Formats: sequence, structure tokens, C-alpha cells
Amino acid sequence: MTRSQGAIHFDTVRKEYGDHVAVDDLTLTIEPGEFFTVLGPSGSGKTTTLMMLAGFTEPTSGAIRVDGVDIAHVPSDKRNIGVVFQDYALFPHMSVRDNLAFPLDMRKESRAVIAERVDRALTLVDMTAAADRLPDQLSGGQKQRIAVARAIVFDPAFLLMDEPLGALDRKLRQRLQVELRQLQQALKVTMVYVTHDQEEAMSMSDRVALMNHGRIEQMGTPRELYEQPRSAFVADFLGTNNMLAVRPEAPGRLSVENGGLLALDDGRIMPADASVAAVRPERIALTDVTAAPPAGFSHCTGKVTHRLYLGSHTMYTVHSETLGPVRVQMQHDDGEHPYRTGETVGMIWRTRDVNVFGSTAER
Amino acid sequence: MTRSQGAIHFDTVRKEYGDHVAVDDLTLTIEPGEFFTVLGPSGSGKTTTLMMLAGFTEPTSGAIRVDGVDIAHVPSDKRNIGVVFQDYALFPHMSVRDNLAFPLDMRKESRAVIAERVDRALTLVDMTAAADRLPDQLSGGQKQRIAVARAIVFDPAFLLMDEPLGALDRKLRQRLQVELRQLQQALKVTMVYVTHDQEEAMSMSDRVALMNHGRIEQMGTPRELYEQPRSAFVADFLGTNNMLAVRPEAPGRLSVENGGLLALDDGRIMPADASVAAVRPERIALTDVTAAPPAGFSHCTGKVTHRLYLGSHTMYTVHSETLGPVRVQMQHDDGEHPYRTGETVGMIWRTRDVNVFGSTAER
Amino acid sequence: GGDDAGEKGSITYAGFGGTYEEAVKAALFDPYSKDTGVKVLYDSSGSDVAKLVQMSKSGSMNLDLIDAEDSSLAQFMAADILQPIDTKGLEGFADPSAVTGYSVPWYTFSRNLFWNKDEVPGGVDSWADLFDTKGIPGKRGMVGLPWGILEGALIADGVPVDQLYPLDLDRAFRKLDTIRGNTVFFPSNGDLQNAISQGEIALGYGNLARIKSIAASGAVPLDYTWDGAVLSVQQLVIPKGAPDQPDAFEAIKYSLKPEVQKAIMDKLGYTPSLKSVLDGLDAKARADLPGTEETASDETFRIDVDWWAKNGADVLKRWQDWQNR
Amino acid sequence: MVVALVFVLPVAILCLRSVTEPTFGLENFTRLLGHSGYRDSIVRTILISAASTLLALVFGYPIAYQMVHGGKWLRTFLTVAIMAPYLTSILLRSFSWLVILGRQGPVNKLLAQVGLEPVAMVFTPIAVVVSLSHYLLPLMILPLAATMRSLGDSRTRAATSLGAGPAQAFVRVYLPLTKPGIQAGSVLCFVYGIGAFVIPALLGGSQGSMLGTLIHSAIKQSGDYGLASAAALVLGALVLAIVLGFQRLTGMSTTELAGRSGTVATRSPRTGRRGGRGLKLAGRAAGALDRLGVTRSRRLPKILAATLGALVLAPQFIVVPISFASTKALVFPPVGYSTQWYAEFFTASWLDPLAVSLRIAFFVTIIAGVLGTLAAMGVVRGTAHRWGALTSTLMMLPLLFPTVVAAAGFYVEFERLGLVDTELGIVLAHVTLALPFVFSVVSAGLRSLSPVYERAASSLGASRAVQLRRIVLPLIAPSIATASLFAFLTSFDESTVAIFLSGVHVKTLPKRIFEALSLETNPTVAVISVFVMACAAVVWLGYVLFRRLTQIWRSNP
Ligand SMILES: Nc1ncnc2c1ncn2[C@@H]1O[C@H](COP(=O)(O)OP(=O)(O)OP(=O)(O)O)[C@@H](O)[C@H]1O
Ligand SMILES: Nc1ncnc2c1ncn2[C@@H]1O[C@H](COP(=O)(O)OP(=O)(O)OP(=O)(O)O)[C@@H](O)[C@H]1O
Ligand SMILES: NCCCCNCCCN
Ligand SMILES: [Mg+2]
Ligand SMILES: [Mg+2]
Repeated sequence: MTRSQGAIHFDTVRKEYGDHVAVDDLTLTIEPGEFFTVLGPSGSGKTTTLMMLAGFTEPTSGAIRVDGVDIAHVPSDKRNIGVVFQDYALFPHMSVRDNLAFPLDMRKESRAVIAERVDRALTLVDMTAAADRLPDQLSGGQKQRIAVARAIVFDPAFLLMDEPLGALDRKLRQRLQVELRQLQQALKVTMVYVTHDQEEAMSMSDRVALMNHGRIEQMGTPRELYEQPRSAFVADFLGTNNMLAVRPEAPGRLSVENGGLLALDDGRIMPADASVAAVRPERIALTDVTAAPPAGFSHCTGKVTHRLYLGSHTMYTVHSETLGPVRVQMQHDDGEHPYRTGETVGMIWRTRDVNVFGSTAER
Repeated sequence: MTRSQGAIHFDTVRKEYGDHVAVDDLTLTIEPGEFFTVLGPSGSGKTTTLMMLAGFTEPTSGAIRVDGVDIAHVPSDKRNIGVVFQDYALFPHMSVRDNLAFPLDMRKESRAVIAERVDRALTLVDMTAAADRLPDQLSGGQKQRIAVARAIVFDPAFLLMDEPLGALDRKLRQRLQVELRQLQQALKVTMVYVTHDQEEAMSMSDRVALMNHGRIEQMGTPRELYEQPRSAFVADFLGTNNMLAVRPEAPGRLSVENGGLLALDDGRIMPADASVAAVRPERIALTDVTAAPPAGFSHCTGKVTHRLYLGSHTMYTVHSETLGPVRVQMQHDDGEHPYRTGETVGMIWRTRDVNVFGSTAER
Repeated sequence: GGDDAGEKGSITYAGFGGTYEEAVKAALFDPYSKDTGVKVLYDSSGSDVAKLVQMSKSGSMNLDLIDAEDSSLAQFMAADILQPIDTKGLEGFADPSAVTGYSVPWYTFSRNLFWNKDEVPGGVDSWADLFDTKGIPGKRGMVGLPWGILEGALIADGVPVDQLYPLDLDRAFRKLDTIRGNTVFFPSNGDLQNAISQGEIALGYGNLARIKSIAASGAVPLDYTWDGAVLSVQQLVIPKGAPDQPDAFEAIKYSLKPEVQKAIMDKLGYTPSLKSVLDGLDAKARADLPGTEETASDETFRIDVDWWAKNGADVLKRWQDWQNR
Repeated sequence: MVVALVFVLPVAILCLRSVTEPTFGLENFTRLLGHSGYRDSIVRTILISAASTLLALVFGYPIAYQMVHGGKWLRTFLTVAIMAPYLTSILLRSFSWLVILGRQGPVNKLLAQVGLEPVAMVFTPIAVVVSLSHYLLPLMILPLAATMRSLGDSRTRAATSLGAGPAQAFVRVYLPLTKPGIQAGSVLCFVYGIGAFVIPALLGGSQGSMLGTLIHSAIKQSGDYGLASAAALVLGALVLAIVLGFQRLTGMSTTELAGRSGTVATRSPRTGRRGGRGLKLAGRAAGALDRLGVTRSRRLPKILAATLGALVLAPQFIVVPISFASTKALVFPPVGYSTQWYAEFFTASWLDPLAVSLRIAFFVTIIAGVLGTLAAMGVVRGTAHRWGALTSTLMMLPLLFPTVVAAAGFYVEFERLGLVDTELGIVLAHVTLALPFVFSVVSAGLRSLSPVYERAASSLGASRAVQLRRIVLPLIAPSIATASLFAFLTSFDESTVAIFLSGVHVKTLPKRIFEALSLETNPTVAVISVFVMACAAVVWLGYVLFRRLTQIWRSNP
């Protein structure tokens, strides 16, 4: 099942609600077959973006093009886009089978074709047994699968999903994430996926656009966003980070609020208004105090003030005189760390793992 | 602010809805000052348990005692329990201040006392500035803080919270988890906390009761549940686990479905009906194929079939001929692992990190 | 009602409310109260025969005086709820036959055949015309009560006026069958009046005061005839159990004062019941008043109250059934 | 409970009379059911009521749709349009229809203009159906709009994204989802329609007469309580059968009928296989429309609804010129103009009844408001479920029983108690009529109020009484306000009971209007309608202004 499909291009698309700018001159391109995720805090414009693509909301200005063709005047029932809504929006008065047959019926497929494709889609989401139930007789996860099946059964060029897993519990969500991703790859369909869950975005996407206040803060692979955040907002929003208020001191050197100094790796260009430095907890290792740092590493001592056992790892809070409180994440490779609360420990990290930004995080 | 408070004791408490047993002969004791979490999948009876304690639902049989006194006939407005509801249940027609004053008003406190204690509570949750707003004018996180403030302002003996952070985004949720935990410790109040989020349960609780189908599957510290799960359900529900279908082969040895053998550490007593073995992804390390296992370790080779970049760590899926697919979690201590998809790698783990259970996981 | 029988008591009069009540008040009760000191309270259920009968039967009669036309009087008599009245001192009625032992006539009015001149250019001059749906098409309109209509049907069918009673009901209803589909029976005079004013009714049978009022309003060109007019004598009666019967009787006597009779005629356009007053009118006035020789025709008749009192209940039932046929 | 008795007792006594008058036995029933005319009348009653219900649905649906989905102004306009008729006496409204549908009326003039023969509508079932459906419209729209409001737009959007054009999405998805609203509205309308008597009496002629008319005339003209009671029982049985059948079919209780809340939509409707096929066929037709492109316009449905709204409102405006008539006749257009009726309105003859009606309506509002609210709280929030079910059925009884019958019952019973011709009597009777509205509206409000607030209050130390006073009451205040408005209007506009129960001392405005219409054809009745509408407009404008001002005041304190 391969599909001929085009690139989606947003060209300075803007949406205003009265005074409020929900989406602010958005420009981006989504490649064919890509799993593209729009991530961002509540109210950042994710749903609005998706709804403009689906044709349920009209942009205030700008154009959305598919394969170069402006789709402004294509009504949503002609856009050939499969949408999975946050609340699934299954038709409660139709059986699972009728829900799936609906889009094919709209396309005047023959009865035989409909039966065959509905069955295929049901098999794909492993729901053949529930074909004759009404949506109310399904569990949350099952509903989700039917919603996905209905969105793909008519071979749409694109799939749009608006936080489809938001309501589910963690365990189920993780399983469905894997299923969705596999499905998308099997179908080679372009997926535009909206979520506010960073972990979900990271685990599923080819590329992520991180939105904030209607703008894209950064767009790239999950790894790019995580490893090379371009702003303090991005650094803080994805994963956990130690955010330190700093001032430039000398080339390659920042002074930290509490009085300490922070070294950067050689040749790192620092923004002139550098004000925030970030080091990820997992990039810091706890050592015995005596250990001296090798080249390319920084080092500092502090007292363990808090240990948070988190199953696969522990999150330590270490209070350093020079840096203030620093979180350090250590995986439980063998179930035990020797460090206790109150103990004085050394911390060591690579200078290249320090990121510097020009403005403070917004939240 | 220390409180004299008693232990809460559930004595074979049962709740039936028609045929359906929502809570099945629950017996447990919650110690004074403890942060006690009830964790479990949807429909497992968490809310029912909490509501019986709060007095909104009557047990079908059994008794709930506080300091040895049966509270069956104490109406809920006399139980002196602060409840934070899942959707906060702030009174929409009262200002923040009036919401907080309500429980004090009910206790006929003088106007001066009310003003003083409301102010203190507002300061505690850092919401003094919003005192005169209506609940509708608050953001989700602010509502949550007011709900907590209202539940503590009258010095209740216990605090009950039903998934109070369920609706918030991850970032905000993590911040509030820390705040809630600190608050509980500062007030030294007994907290009974309901959630279906395992991470939340682990990061906040002194003890966790993991419920399933109205029964407690296991109760203990987060570490106990994570490290010494007593059933496959527990092992699977908390964190990620490699669950392998096995059969006992010889003392200390299990045969795996795919044909391989799994060694247990010396002296481990294995259930006679042993059918599932579990090894945590973070307890397995990837090595070069050549490496031979030291004593007390097991070893096996396989091919990397999938790499999932997750920011602070990568989740590898390694396909082993003998064990089938195995997930391995490796933290990004320095940002890079040498293992690529398609590559043949070695896996090494401690035999003591293998857990064995008598029955299959339920989901 | 009037609790203390005596000079300073009060009586309750049941009339028809609205402007009619205002006229009666001005013509009769205001001077009466002024002269006797008896206060008058007004009730408007004069035509709610069922309610009044119910009231009397349950022993809770709080009315002293009821304003009743022939048909109501017949029903009251049939239900036996009226106080006998000694009419010995009361003489000189234009139509002595109207006097029963239970009522005193105080004016005469009529229901006439009418037509809309736009719809019925040729006019109407007999009951036969009303039943001639071929010759005169168009909707007939009347109030849905059988009094007068049954008699009219028989006249149209050829029964001489002096042989109307006892009514041949089978023949009357058979004749009525012929116009059922072309006739609208309204719940009240007002409803009939509205429909006529709006031009929905081509011809019919109705209260003369109403017909004149429509014609005067200019809404539709309406005309009427004295041929086949049904005279109805309006009577004052005292119900059994009335709280203040002496004062009520005084009021009845007061209504026969010539100046009161004149005032009623001026205010409502109805014919005084006393011959002396009637005779005092000039010919021009008498030419358009019910019950005068000038307006009498060979089809003019009066409802036979005694016959209706005896048979009214059964006829009503049959009328009800017929209307729903 | 006590109030339920006030209603149940008279009705029960009346039922008794159906077998005892004039003599003991089933004579009245055999007369009623054995007579082909009466049987026809029963059938006609059902047909007319069904047709009116259908028409109300056809008009009401687009209006309800725009009341929920339309812009703010359209929503406001439509709300006003369907509420305004409530402010004009039904007698006068019937006259308006006589004018509109008359031989010289605007409808026939329009037909003549396009070269068609005039159609006789007045004194045929057509006029009854048209004006009855106009009268029933709010009863159709309220439950419909409630259902639509709870629906949200995600499913229609889903249908569109799956390739359904607007018309097809509507037919295949939206329409079936509003089925509970359609059912609730239809049953309400049908039940009310069956008991109608003023409209068929004034507009129906002999071909359009209904059972309600028969009952009315049997009592009013001949005092034939036996026949009337028998007919009322037949009517009551019909209504009950329909309501029970409806409950069987949909699992909805009578309580839910009038005060439909959002819960309808959440219940899964059962799909009939045949219904599904029909929908598919209709869907095909709709699909064809979609391809033609006629359904793409966003404005068309709005224009349609606005037009329908204007049509609903139009009959109101006939009273305005009439109120300025120069002669004492209800004619449209008036022969000449004057302000004399305005002068007459400000005399004791009208102001006294106005004061009486206001006073009675005020007390009815208070009593029915308090009792209805308490009953709703008891039933919705109480623990005794069996009592709850019984109470709600009793509460809805007056809604399902013809008012004429009740009025006669009240008269018979109250006479014994000396309550006839007292304000207290009318107040009591009106309370029983207003109670179902209050009960159902407040119940709906309560049902949609999450119990979590009461639980929160309880956990904070509030006793049950304090919870009700400080939490529940303020939170359902909007429902109580709506319910009170209904109660007020029910009493203020009520004529049937008032006519039976008023006498020398008490005369309500509707009774005075009735006198004016049936004995005088007095245009002052039009003045009242204009006056009441003007008052409502002033109150509404004042409210809007107040909202605006407080908004401005809030934003710049
Ligand atoms: N119909 C509307 N009228 C006015 N403002 C709106 C409307 N719809 C959305 N907004 C505003 O536009 C902004 C973006 O909304 P949007 O729904 O796209 O956010 P989102 O990123 O999807 O948030 P969430 O994660 O909470 O769903 C928000 O501030 C919202 O309040
Ligand atoms: N009022 C009720 N009537 C019938 N069954 C009920 C009722 N309330 C709860 N149940 C059932 O009891 C079981 C336990 O419900 P409970 O609300 O305690 O679950 P929970 O663990 O809180 O789930 P969740 O995480 O979804 O909130 C569920 O199967 C539920 O369907
Ligand atoms: N215009 C008032 C006419 C009143 C005449 N009496 C009519 C009696 C009705 N039953
Ligand atoms: Mg959104
Ligand atoms: Mg729960």
C-alpha cells in the first residue's frame, strides 16, 4: 500500500481570533511519508494549525499548499485527509463496521470493495472481532484503534491526529504509540501528529516542530531538539534540564549567579546576551570527591540534598556552593548507587554538554 | 503545623455495584504522616476506595477505622478530611478567598481567624495575588493549587487527592508533583493519593498500593514494587520490562519459549508454576560480542532491530535467537552509543536481576 | 354576597362583564345603589349556565341576581335552581307571555339573519335562504347553541311558526344536516363577530347588537333582515339560596322604572319590556327595534321557554352528538 | 406531594363522574365510543396533533439548529422570536391566524399574485395544524436545542473529513444523533396538541374540531360533565399510552421530557436496521445536492432559520395596528386609527385585572419555584429512589392532562372548599400547572450539575442543608430563574382555569381578555399584547445594557 502524495507547505499562515494571534506566520514544509509532530504547551496553536490543514478553520492570511497547489478553496470533504480526533468522534449510532464503511460509501465504492477494505483495515488494527459492536461498547484503546482504522481505510493522502492518546493511561498509551508508528510506516502515509507530551513526540516522530505562542520555536529531529536546543524554552520543554542563570565572563567562560564559573568547550560561540546555561541531569556523573576531571570535562563538588528513586534511575539533587542545586540522573545499571543524602560528592560533565542561550525560559 | 492524627485502617472493606465487585475485601493500614499512593489501571477501584474513606460511598461490608474507631457512621462533613478532587471542584460562584474561607466558615471560626488562615494558606501555595479572582479566571495549575489550599486550610487530619494532576501537561505536572510532596512533608499530614501514573506514584510516595480488579496486587515502597515485584502484573505495570514466557527446566534454570535458557541467581526459589520471567531494560548492558560474562552474570548475543532515541536515553530492541526480542535501555551519559541498527551485539545482565512469576501478565 | 339582609346590604349580580356590565351599572345599579344604599358587586359568569347550576347544586350560591336570556332561563328552570318570584305587583309588560313564575323580563333583543353584501349581493330574507346552499354559497356562521337554530331549520323546512312546538327534532336535525359542511359554529358571540369582521363569513344568524356593531365599524358591508328574527327576552332571576333575596327583588323592581328602561335602550339599543315605555317611542325608533309591530314578520318567533326547560337537556345532548357527527 | 394531591383529587373525582353521570354505568363511554362521529373526532384529534407536531419539527429543527450553532445575533433573534408568542394571549394569536390564513389574508393574496386559486384554510384542519404548530413550536425547540447543544461539532467534522459533503454529513450523522431531541420534542408537542381546544374551536370549523373542543363545549355549554369526563379519560388514556410507548422505545422518563438536558446525546441510540437503510437512501439524495454545490453556502441555512424565525414572529405584529384601531372591532387592517384603546387600558377595568394577574403570577412563581425546586432536589439528589420515581410521575401529570378537564375538576373540588373566586384558589390551581415546568427545568439543571461540588462542600464540613443553600442553589440559579419565568408566564397567560375559578372578587387579566374577546371584541386586548411585549423588550434591553456596562466597568475598574 504505497501512496502517491505530495509535500505539505505552510506559507506564512496566520490565524487570528479577534486580537489574539493563535498561529503567527507559520512557514514549514512536511515531506511525503514523514511522521511530523507538532509539540507545544497548551494554547500554543497546535490544534489551530491542524484544523487549518484539515479545512475546518480558515487561515486569516497565508496559503497552505499540497504539491504546490493552494488548497484554500478545496472543501474539507474533498481534501482526502484522514483525521483522528482527540475524542475519536466515532459515530455512536453506527456499528464499528458502518463507521469504517462510511468514507468508502461517500466515495461510492461497490459493496464488495467496501467489505474487503473494511475487513482489511479491521485486521490491521486487530479489531475484527468487534466489527458489529457500537462504539459505546468499546474500551478507550479500542475506540482509538477504530478511529485510526476509519481514518486510513479510504487511503487518504495524509493522516492528521490531534492528541489521540491524551486520555489513555500511560501503559496503554505506550503500546498504542508503538502501534501507530508501525502503522504509519507500513502505510507510508504522511502523518501530522499533535501532542503536548514530549516523550510521545520523541518516541514517534521523524521530525518535531515545537510550538510556543503560535510560532515554531524549533523544528528538527527529536535528537536535534534535545541535543541542540536553540532556545532556553526548547531546552527546558524537552526532558529535564539544569537551567542556570549566567553572565558571560570571558571567552569560553560564564559566571554563575551563585558565584561559580562554568567552562564551555573550545570554540563554542556564545551569544552576546548569554543569560542561561543548561546541562542535562543524565550528562552529569557522580564521582568520588577525589577524582580530578580529564581534559574536556568540568568538575565540581556538592552535597546530596535529595534522592528521588524512579525505578530505572534515580534523580539526585546535589547542592553545589558555586552552581546552586543541580539535578543528576543516574540509571540503575545494577540497582544500587553508593551515594546517600547528606554525603559530599563530586560531579563531572563534558564541557560540550553545556548549552548557552540568550534569553530566559518562558516558564 | 504538626497534627495529631491517627492511622487509617481498612478492614476487609468490600464494595459491590450490583454483580460487579469494585473493591474486593481490601485490608490495609496507612500510617500517620505517610504519603500513601493508590496506583492502578482504569477501573481498578482507586476512586471507590478513596470515596469510601471520604464518606461519599458506603462500603458493602467491612469497616474503615481511624485510630481504631469505626467511622462508618461519621458523616463526611464530620470526618475532617481534606479532599482534592480530580477536577478540583472549586465553587465557581465564589472567589478564591471565599473558597478558602468556606471550610473555616463551616467551623464557625471568627472573621479574624479566617482572614489570617486564608492568607497563610494562600501564601503557602503562592497564590496571594489571585485571592479575589473567580476560579474560571485561573489556569489549570493555579486551580490545582487553590484546590490544595482549600483542602489544607482547615487543618484536616488527612488529605485525599484523586488524580489531581491528571489533566495537566507533563512539564507542569512534574513541577506540581514536587510542590505537593514538599507541602505534605511541611505539614506532616497523612496523604492518600490516587493516580494511574506510575512515574507520579514512584516520585512522590512513601508507600504505594498497586490495585487491580479491586484488589491490592502489591503494597510497599516504590523501590520494593519496582525491584521485587510479586507478580507479573506488578512487574509489567511499573516501568518497562522484558516479559519472557518460560518453563522451569532445572533448579535455577528456565527454558524460554524460543529455545534459550535463562539462569537464575543461586538459591533463588522459583515458583512451581513459573511461567513468566522479567528483566528490566536498564539492567541489561550492551557489550561487544567478544566479551565473556563474569560470575553472577548472564550473557547472550543478538541483532539490534530498533533504536528509539528518547533524549536522556535510547531504548534498543535487540533480537536474540534464544530469547526473542529484548529491550535494552542505555542512558546517554555522554550523548553517544556505538551500537547501530543491524549490528550484532552482546547483552549482559546479572542473574539476580531476573524475576520469575507464576502467572502471565494480565495485559 | 350580601351578608346582612337589610337596608345597607349588598347584592351580587351576574352579568356578562366588560362594556355590557358598564352599561347596566350606569343605567340600573348606580341609581339603584344611590337610592337604596345597597352596594352591587359584579360577576361576569351570566352565561356560564353550567357553572351557575353547579354552584347552586353544591349549595354555595353567592349570587343574588342573574341576567338570563330565554335559553339560559330554560336551563335554569330545568335544573330547578330558581327562586319563585311573586310578580303580582309588576304589570304592563309588552309581552305578558314572557313572564314566568321565576323571572321578570327587563328588555327584549333579537338574533337576526345577516349577510355580507359583498358575498351575498341578493341578500337574505328567510330561513329558507340560509339553508339554500346552492342558491347562496358561502360559509354560514352562528354560535354553537341550538336555541333558535332548530326552530329556524323547521321554518326553513316549511313548518308554520305557530306550529313549531313541540319541536320535531328528527326533522330539524335532518334539515340541519344539509348545511353542516357549510357552517361554522363558534364558541361565543365574540368569536363569531371576529370571523364576520374578517370577511370569513358570508351569511348567518346572530345577535343583532353584534351585527349592528360590525356594520358600524365599517369592517365589512353587513346587512340584516327582520324576517325570521328570533326574539329573546332578557330576564332577571333570583337563584335559590341567594344570600340577599329582598334586595335582589328590589333591584328587579327598580329595573322596571321607566327611566331605567329608557336608559337601557339608550345604552344598549334593546327594547324596553314595558308596554308604556315602548308606546312612548316614536315610529322611527320603533322601526328598528325587536319586538315592535313594525319589525314583526310572519317568520318572527320567540323561544318557548317552557318547552326548552322540559326538553333542553336531552336536546343539548343530541346537539352535542350532532355537532360531532 | 401536597400539591400533587391538589391536582390528583379533582381529576380523580372527575373520573368518577364519567361513570356516575347522569346515571351509574358506562353509558358515557358507550355514547362516546359507539358514536361514529366521536370516533372520527378521536381519530381526527390524533391526526391533527401528529400533523402539527410534524410541522413544528420541520420549522423547529432549522431554528433550533441556528439557536445552537448560529452567530450571537441570530441566536438572540431566534430566541426572542420563539419566546415572544408566549406574551400574547392564545385567543388573540388565534385571531392573528384567522387574519393570516383568511380568504383575504396575506397568504391567499400571495397565491392570487402568482396566479393561483385562493385556498380555503380557515375552518379547515389546515388552519388548526398551522396555528397549533406555531403554538407548539417552543416545546419542540427547547429539547431539540438542548440535545444539539450537547452534541459538539467533532462528529460532523469527522464526517466531512471522511468525504461527506455538508448535506450528507447532516443526513447521515447529525440528524440521527439528534434523534433523542426529536423524540422528546415530538412527544411533548403531540401530547400538548392532543389536548388543544381554543385553536380548533376558533379556526377548525366542523372539519377541524378536536376532542379538546368537545370536552370544552360539553362542560361550558351543557354542563355535561359525564360526557366530558369520559372524553377526558379517553384523551388521558391516549396520552398515557403514547408516553408509555415512548418510554418503552427510548428508555426516557417523563421527567426528562420537558427539561431535556445534555444527557440525551450521551445515551447510545439503538439503530434500527430499516432506519439505517432509509438514512442511506436519504444520504444519497443529499450527496447529489452536495455535488450540485447548493449546500456549500454557509449563509443559506442561516437565512432559512432567520426567515422561519421572522415567520414565527410575524403573527405578533398583527396586534400592533389593531391596538390603534378606531372602531370597536378586531379587524385587520383596522378601518381607521386612534389611541382610544390605550386610554381604555389605563382604566380600572383593565388595570385591576392586571394587578390581580401580576399578584397571582407572583405568588405562583414563588410557590411553584420553591416547591418545584425542592421536589427536584429531593428526586434528583435524594436517596429514596422509589419515592423519586413516583413523585416525578405525579409531578408531570398536569402536563399530560388537558387543562379544561383539570379546570372543571378544580371548580368542582374548590367549590366545596370555598376556594372558588379567591386568589388563593387560582394560585393553588396555577401552581399545579406551573409545577411540572419548574420541576423538569430545575431537575435538568440539577442533573447536569456535577455532584462533586456538594461532595467538596461536605468534605469541607458543610452539612446537607448548608450544601444546598450555599452551593447547589447558587449554582442552579440560572435554571431556577428560567423555571420561574416559565411559571410566571404559565400563570400570567392562563385563561382556562381562571375562567372557571374567577367570580365577583377575583378577575384575572386573561379572564378580562376573554370577556373582551367573546363579549365585546375590544381592541384593548391588542394593547395588552403590545404592552407586555414592550415591557419584555425593555427588560431585555435593560439586561443587555447592564451586561455591557458591567463588562466595561470590569475591564477598566
Ligand atoms: N474559536 C476560538 N476563539 C478564540 N480564541 C481561540 C479559538 N480557538 C482557539 N483559540 C485560542 O487560540 C490559541 C491556540 O489554540 P489551540 O486550540 O490551537 O491550542 P493548542 O495548542 O491546541 O492547545 P491545547 O494543547 O490546550 O489543545 C489559544 O490561546 C486559544 O485560546
Ligand atoms: N456507581 C457505579 N455503578 C456501577 N459500577 C461502578 C460505579 N462506580 C464505579 N463502578 C465500577 O467500579 C469499578 C471501579 O471504579 P473506580 O471508579 O473506583 O475505578 P478507578 O480505579 O478510580 O478508575 P479510573 O482510573 O478510571 O478513575 C469500575 O469497574 C467501575 O466501572
Ligand atoms: N353586547 C352584549 C349582548 C348581551 C346580550 N345578552 C346575551 C346573552 C348571552 N347568553
Ligand atoms: Mg488542542
Ligand atoms: Mg477514578
